[in-house]
Amino acid sequence: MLIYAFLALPLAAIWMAISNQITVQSFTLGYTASILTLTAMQPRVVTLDWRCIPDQITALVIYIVRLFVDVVLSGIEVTGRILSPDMRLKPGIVAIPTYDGTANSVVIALSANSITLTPGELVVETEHNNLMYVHALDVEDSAQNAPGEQKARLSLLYRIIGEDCR
Amino acid sequence: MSLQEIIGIVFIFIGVFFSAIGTLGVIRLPDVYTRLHASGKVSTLGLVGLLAGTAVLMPQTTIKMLVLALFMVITAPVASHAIASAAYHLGIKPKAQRDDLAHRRGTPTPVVNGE
Amino acid sequence: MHNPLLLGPIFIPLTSAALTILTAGNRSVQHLIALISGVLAWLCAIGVLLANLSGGIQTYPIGGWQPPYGIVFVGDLLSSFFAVMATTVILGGIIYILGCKDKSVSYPTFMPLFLCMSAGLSGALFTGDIFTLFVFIELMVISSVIMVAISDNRLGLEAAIKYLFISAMGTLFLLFGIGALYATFGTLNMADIARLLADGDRPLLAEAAAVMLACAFLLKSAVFPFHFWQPDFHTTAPTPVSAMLSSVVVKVGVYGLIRLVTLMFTDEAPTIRAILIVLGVIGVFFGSLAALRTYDAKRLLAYSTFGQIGFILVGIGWGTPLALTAALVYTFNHALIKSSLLMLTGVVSSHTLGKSARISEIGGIGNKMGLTGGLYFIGGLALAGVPPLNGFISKLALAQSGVASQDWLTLGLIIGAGILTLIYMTRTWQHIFQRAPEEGVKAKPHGDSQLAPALLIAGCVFLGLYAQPLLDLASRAVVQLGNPQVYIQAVFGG
Amino acid sequence: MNTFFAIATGVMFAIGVFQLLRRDLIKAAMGFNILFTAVNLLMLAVGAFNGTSAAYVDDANQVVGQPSDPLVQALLLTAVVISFGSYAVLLGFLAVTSRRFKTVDGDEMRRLSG
Amino acid sequence: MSDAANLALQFALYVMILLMLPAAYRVFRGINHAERLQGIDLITTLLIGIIVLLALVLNSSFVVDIGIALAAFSFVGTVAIARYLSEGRVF
Amino acid sequence: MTFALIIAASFLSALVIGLVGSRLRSTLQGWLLALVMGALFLLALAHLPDVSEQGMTIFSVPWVPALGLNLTLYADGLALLFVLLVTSIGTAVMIYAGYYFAHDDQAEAARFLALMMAFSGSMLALVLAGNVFTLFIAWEATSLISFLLIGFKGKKDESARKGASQALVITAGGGLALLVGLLLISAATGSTEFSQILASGDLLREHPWYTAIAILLMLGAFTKSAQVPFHFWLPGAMSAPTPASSFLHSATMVKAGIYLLARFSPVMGDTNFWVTMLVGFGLATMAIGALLALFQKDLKAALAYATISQLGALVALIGLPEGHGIKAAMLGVIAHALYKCALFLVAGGIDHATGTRLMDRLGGLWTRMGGFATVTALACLSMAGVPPLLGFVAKESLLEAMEEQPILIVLTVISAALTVALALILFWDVFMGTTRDAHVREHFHVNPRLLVAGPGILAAASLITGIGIEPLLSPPVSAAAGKAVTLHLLPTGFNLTLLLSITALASGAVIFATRETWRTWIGAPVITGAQVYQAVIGGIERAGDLVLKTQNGKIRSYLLVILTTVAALLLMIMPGELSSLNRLTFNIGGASDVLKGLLLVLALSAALASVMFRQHLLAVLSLGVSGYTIGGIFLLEPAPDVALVQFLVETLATVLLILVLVRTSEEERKKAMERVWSQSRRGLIRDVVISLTIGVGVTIFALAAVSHRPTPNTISNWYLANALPEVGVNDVVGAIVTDFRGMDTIIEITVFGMASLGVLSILTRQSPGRVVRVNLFKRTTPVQESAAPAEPKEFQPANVLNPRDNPIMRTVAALVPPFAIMLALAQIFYGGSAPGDGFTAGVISGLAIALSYVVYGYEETKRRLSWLHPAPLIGAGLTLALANAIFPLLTGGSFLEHLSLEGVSFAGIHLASTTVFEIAIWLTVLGGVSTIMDSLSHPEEVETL
Ligand code: NA
Ligand code: NA
Repeated sequence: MLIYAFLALPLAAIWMAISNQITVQSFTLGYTASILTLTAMQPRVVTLDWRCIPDQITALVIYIVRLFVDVVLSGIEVTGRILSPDMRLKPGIVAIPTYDGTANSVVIALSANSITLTPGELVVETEHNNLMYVHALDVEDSAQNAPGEQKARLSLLYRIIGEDCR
Repeated sequence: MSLQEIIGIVFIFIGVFFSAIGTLGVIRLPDVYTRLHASGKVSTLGLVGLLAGTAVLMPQTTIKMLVLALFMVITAPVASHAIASAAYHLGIKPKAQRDDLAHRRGTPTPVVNGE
Repeated sequence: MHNPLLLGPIFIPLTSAALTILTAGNRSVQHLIALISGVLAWLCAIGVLLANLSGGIQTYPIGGWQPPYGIVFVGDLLSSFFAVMATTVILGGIIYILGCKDKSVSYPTFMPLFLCMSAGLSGALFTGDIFTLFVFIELMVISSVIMVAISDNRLGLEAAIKYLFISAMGTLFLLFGIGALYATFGTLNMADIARLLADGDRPLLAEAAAVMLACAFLLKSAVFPFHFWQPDFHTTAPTPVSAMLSSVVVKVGVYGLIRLVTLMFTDEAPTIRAILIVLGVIGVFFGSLAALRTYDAKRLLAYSTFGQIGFILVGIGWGTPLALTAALVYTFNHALIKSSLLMLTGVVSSHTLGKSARISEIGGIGNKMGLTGGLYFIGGLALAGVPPLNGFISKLALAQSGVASQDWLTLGLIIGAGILTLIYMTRTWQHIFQRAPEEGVKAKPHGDSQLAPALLIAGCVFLGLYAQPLLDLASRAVVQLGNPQVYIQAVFGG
Repeated sequence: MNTFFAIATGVMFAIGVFQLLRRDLIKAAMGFNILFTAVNLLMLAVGAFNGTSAAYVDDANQVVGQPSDPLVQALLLTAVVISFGSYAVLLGFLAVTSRRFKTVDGDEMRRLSG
Repeated sequence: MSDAANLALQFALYVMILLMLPAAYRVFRGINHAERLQGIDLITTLLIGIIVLLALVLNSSFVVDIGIALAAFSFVGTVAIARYLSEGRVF
Repeated sequence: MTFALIIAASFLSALVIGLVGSRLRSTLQGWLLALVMGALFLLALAHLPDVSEQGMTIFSVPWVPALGLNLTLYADGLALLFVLLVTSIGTAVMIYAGYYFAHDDQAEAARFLALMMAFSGSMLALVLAGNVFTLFIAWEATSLISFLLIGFKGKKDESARKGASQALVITAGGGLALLVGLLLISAATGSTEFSQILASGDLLREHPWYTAIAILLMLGAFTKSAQVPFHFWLPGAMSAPTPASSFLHSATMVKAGIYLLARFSPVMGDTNFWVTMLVGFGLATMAIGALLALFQKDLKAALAYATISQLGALVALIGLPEGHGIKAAMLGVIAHALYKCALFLVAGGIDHATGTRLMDRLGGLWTRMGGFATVTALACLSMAGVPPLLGFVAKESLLEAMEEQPILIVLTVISAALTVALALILFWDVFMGTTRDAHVREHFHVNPRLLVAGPGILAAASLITGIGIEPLLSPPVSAAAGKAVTLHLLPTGFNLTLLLSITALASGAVIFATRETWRTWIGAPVITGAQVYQAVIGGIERAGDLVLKTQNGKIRSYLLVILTTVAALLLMIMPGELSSLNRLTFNIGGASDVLKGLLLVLALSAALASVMFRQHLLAVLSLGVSGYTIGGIFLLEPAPDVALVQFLVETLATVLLILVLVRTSEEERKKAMERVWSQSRRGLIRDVVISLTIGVGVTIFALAAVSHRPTPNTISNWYLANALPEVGVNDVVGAIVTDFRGMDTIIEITVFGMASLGVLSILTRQSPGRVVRVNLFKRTTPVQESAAPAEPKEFQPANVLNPRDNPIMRTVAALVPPFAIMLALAQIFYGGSAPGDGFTAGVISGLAIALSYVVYGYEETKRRLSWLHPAPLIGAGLTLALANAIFPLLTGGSFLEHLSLEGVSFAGIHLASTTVFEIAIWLTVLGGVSTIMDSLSHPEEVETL
């Protein structure tokens, strides 16, 4: 599977990191090991389109950066609530449409991931790939904003998986 | 103390601070769903802080720290999701002003009860 | 002398175990491998013994790392004596397995487990390192416990669970002892410990270690009050396993005790020995009385082992060269006798419909089985110490050493208990082989092969008629044991 | 600190023994686990105590500080794995007791007696 | 590393270990299984932090490897227990 | 040498007849053996002149010289007498036996006759033995063969089995006493050979062990020769076929005790103790036996009691001081053998013919069994001591020997009178009058004509020897007595002895005549030895039952006993340790200690919590927390390698424990847990006390260990110094694990592999027939399509509950496992300089695969990971590990030697045997972990070996 040749690259990088050997030899070994591992474990992730790779990588980097930013922001947000005397809670579970019933599972996973890292929100369940039930600390706020945020998130995610190639 | 050490220590204290807040949240917040926000996000943030500080203080571990941080950022929400989902399945009702999930399941909405 | 033959009885079965896992699909191949390994291991053990007789204590430092830093295998006369006994009986067990109709024995994991048990056994005998001893004992325990759990006897599982718990206590004692020894002396090599014990002062902690190790070994050989697991465990085991457990595996504890009192804790030996005599006598009576009244022919033999180990302990307890010689000979002879008796019981119960050895079900089943009955009779007599069989030689040697020790009470007690052995063996023989079966009870025409027990019984007769060499061997071993310095020098100088 | 450590070992042992003596076999199995933890602590107490650094040498074969006793650690590794093996077997057994004996109560599992 | 930095690190380590107490409290005195699982999750996260700090205190970078491994397999544990809670079986 | 040949010939003919006898008619077998016996008799007779008064060793073969165990033969007059006795009686019995079995299966006859011949051999060996152990062996052999012969009909006859067992227990038990006695003798005299022992009379009589030896010898003799109170086995032995009863239980074997006493009497006798004991027991036996005989209805039983009586008389005779009784004893032996054996054989003939041996059913057989009647008449006359039969001579000498002691003489006369009465009863009630039982009358079988030949010879011998073969009898008796003996065969004048004889005859006649009267006056004695024996055996059995009660099946009580013992031991030793604890310090040395303390507190409370929780899951979780905390302590130690393993093992243990919870019925678990909590207060206190005691003991132990720690001297320093130069790794712990003590690791992974195979075996054993054989590289799927009921549910949320449809889970499950496996591979290749090794790699990989199971489900994962055959992986790993260990041997190195390619390294990896080893460990552990998880979760589908 060609995709593994591609996926093996980050794994080889991780290999070099955890083995503390940043050399060509180490990369070779790590890459080989990664290919073998992937072949053995058979993960099914994303499709591959050569033309889209640069865009995919860009989107992925943006996504990861956003992920970290979200961690920081939501951490601070929740901290604020915890430290305030009444914790300003209006908790509840809201359903957020994922817009597209046929969405790729990776998209859902990543969007669920980032929803959960979004300030005050946490995915409880998903339904038929088109609906997510999100626990929110401020249910009104989330009900209002979440669909819009989800739309923006999705466009990024479709870029990552190469379905929305620019 | 060198500048590097100061930056590192600062990061570490930020990390410890958020870890502490996360733990505090787990004690203070009213139900398991709300607490998951604290344990899943705040303490992850705390960990990221600690990792950043370590990367500064011990530069040879930077890549490892990055890998670890990325791993945590990807898996921590999933763990939270798994716990939340399990909790809901166990029949633990959230203290909620609105519960679309209960509604969808045909049970009348909010029962404010975490126990 | 560095002698790679020492590796044989351990690593030939171990390698075969690995290979039999890979060839699990083909039972014949599994059997072939096991048989070859059994023979080779046996030959190696004999080779070590012979080398020992001609060239003194044999050692082998693993990986070339010199003791006390690396693990060293030591084959002195004591351990090679035990190893020859173990490998002989194990070979018998393998031959029995070839003709055994048990379901559990045909299980693909059975052979690897059996071979691992035998490897663990030999390893425990040959290792010169106290921690490695622990590791080998655990290998033995785990393999045997599993074989018992998968036994055709549905209660094997219950026995296995109980044993696992109790054996864990033994493991704890062993680790306690090892820890205390390491804390005191900073080394794990038995010869090294012996050297340091002989040279320096003997802190109380070392004595605590002696007690803990003794407890562990007593538990392994199922001595009162650590015996509770044994009747259950030995009874429910698949026949070939039960034959090994009751004959050679329990002897690891005996071996350990002898090592303990002769090599390492020579100063504390009198106290330990006094305890051994008391426990031995209790065991003799406990085991024999229970054997008289229990409900299962295999269980009877298990209780009998409990009693027979008592005799051996008394021998170790008397501690004179003659008594130790007697204990060694007793150990060897009991191994042959008990394994063959258990196999014969297995042969008979394989002819019952439920593969049961229950007294209520087995009565008269052997009535038509002349050869089996004859073999069982001889075995039973050997166990009871009737001349001219090997059991007589051991009892005679033991009794002579008792007279020499002038410990009249103990001697009287164990001789008196000897009659109990005769009672339960002849009763059982009559019940299985002499009486007619109950109305309507039919024996199955095909059962396990009796080649192995026949060979072992032949061994019993042979060792009765031609007993001198074994006695000589044992007494040479005892002479060697009397001088721990030889052992220490062999480990460090060889 | 050594003293406290030793006491803690004893306490852990007592807890393990108590747990081991419960008639619920699953609890007893946990006691099995605790006992081995306790003995591991003891082994640690025996050897590795005065270390200030891990038993690693640098590429110049130098040790920084006072290393903890590597031999005891190696023994512990073996002991941990072996006791885990026994534990796994025990758990495997317990997994079928329910079906075979219709109980997980040790006191009820006594068809083998006498 | 300077003494002051070391002191600070040790302080941080203290705090992190102390934080495990309330987290453990969640496990022991939790109201339901989900909360206890949450407590365990939190403990693991804290433990990873502690390991990283320890790597600094001991000045041994290889200790962080343990943290990475712990992160990987504790996640498996959390997910497995969560599944057991909701479905009564693991796989 | 001749005597050795005689013994050998007996055994040889036993063997031959046992092998080929079943093809010959039983009468022929009998005649052949009689021929052999007769020949042996003549051979022995021919040697009569050679045997001097002074005995001598005639044959000796060392057997186990170290124990003084030799096969030695020793011949003197005494021995020869018995040899003649055995062979002569044997001749008659063999002839008889052939006819006795004429109507039975030839094979059975052959078996019987072989046993009889083997018995002859043993008995001959017994009397010819010249070494204490030779004697003992022969002694036990006779007991054993007697056991087989008594139980010969045991297939259907339970009383035969019981009687056999009883006889064996008594005689072989006595044999054990004899053994000890013989051991003491040989220890006292320093020899096991008779030639020396018999020359050490003074030494023995003076020896402090004298009494003990005497008692032990007597125990042996009394049991064998059926002396009160051991006499009861003999009547019980009457289930034996008659030829055996007559041969063993009247003529020969029961005389072994007599022989033994006679043999040792020159060196042991003539002391107060000896005389008192033998005469006391002998006379008591004589009287009791004679009395009891009169009450028997069974012909054989009556004969047995008469035998007992006679044996008693013989014992008393041997006991008499200064060898006064020896002559009489020897005569008695012969006389008794001849007439009693004949009577037994007659009894067998009657039994054969009438189908019963009960005298009150017989009578009037004179007409039908004339030959037998004649024989009986002769034998009874001899028994009654009527001249000129040998019995008369014997009784005369008996009375003569006793005549100095009035009490003895009274007892003897009474017994003699009783014997006379018995003789009369035997003859009269069987042959005279009319047959009392109609059935017997009608169902009379005619015996084979020559059946009477055997008893006839014996009865004739009684007559002949009585009348005139004094010259033949004189030498052996003299030899046995140790001095020249004159035999006066017929009354030499009217003396006291004759008077007593006549008195006995007369009173016997009176007793016979009045038998109906006194039988109604006195009932048969109630308490017999047999009842005592039953009581003793019953007592032993009750003791056995008590012992068995301790095996109560409760694992908890077993553990309690063990732990209490250890607690007691610890408390016995450890307080001594307290004195050495002054070295202990209670200081807290720095931050690390405080942290450790905190973690310890946490670990302990978590462990305690696992005790306190009433729900299993909670207990499991707190146990997990405790384990993780312990890992933290290891980390602080600092022992990073151990910490990593601890974390991993604890995770795995928790997962496994949960899998177990899944597989056990919740109901049963709850029930068990409720019982735990409803434990009685007493039980609780007991458990707490035991736990605390052990805790205290372990604490002191640990304190002692801590205070003893040998900081400067451990061998660890060597490892620290040599890990890098010798093995090329930085991780010293790793170096020890893989190289310095690599053997431990091989065994350790074998243990782990076997443990996982064990879990596999025990769980798949539940579904037999599911053994699936796989090729390592090709999968034959055992997975059955589970016919899942496709019930449409109204709402199926995709969540953890059903992770297969949960995209979040699926994606993470795709990402994490490859990452984890890379981590594992790194530990394998770089474990030498970092925590982690093959083991941790294996567990991590296993857990990664577990994640796939959790998320994708079992079946889908199995489809994806088609290469994963867990159980064979274990085999592959172990094979690789062993191959790696063995490989250096092929190149002349050591087993498990560290091999490395010097200077060659790739990506920082030194290519060495260690890496191969780590891979092997990894394979094994990965296989093991997967096997365990597979079998625990899906035992029905798991792929076995
Ligand atoms: Na390692
Ligand atoms: Na390592």
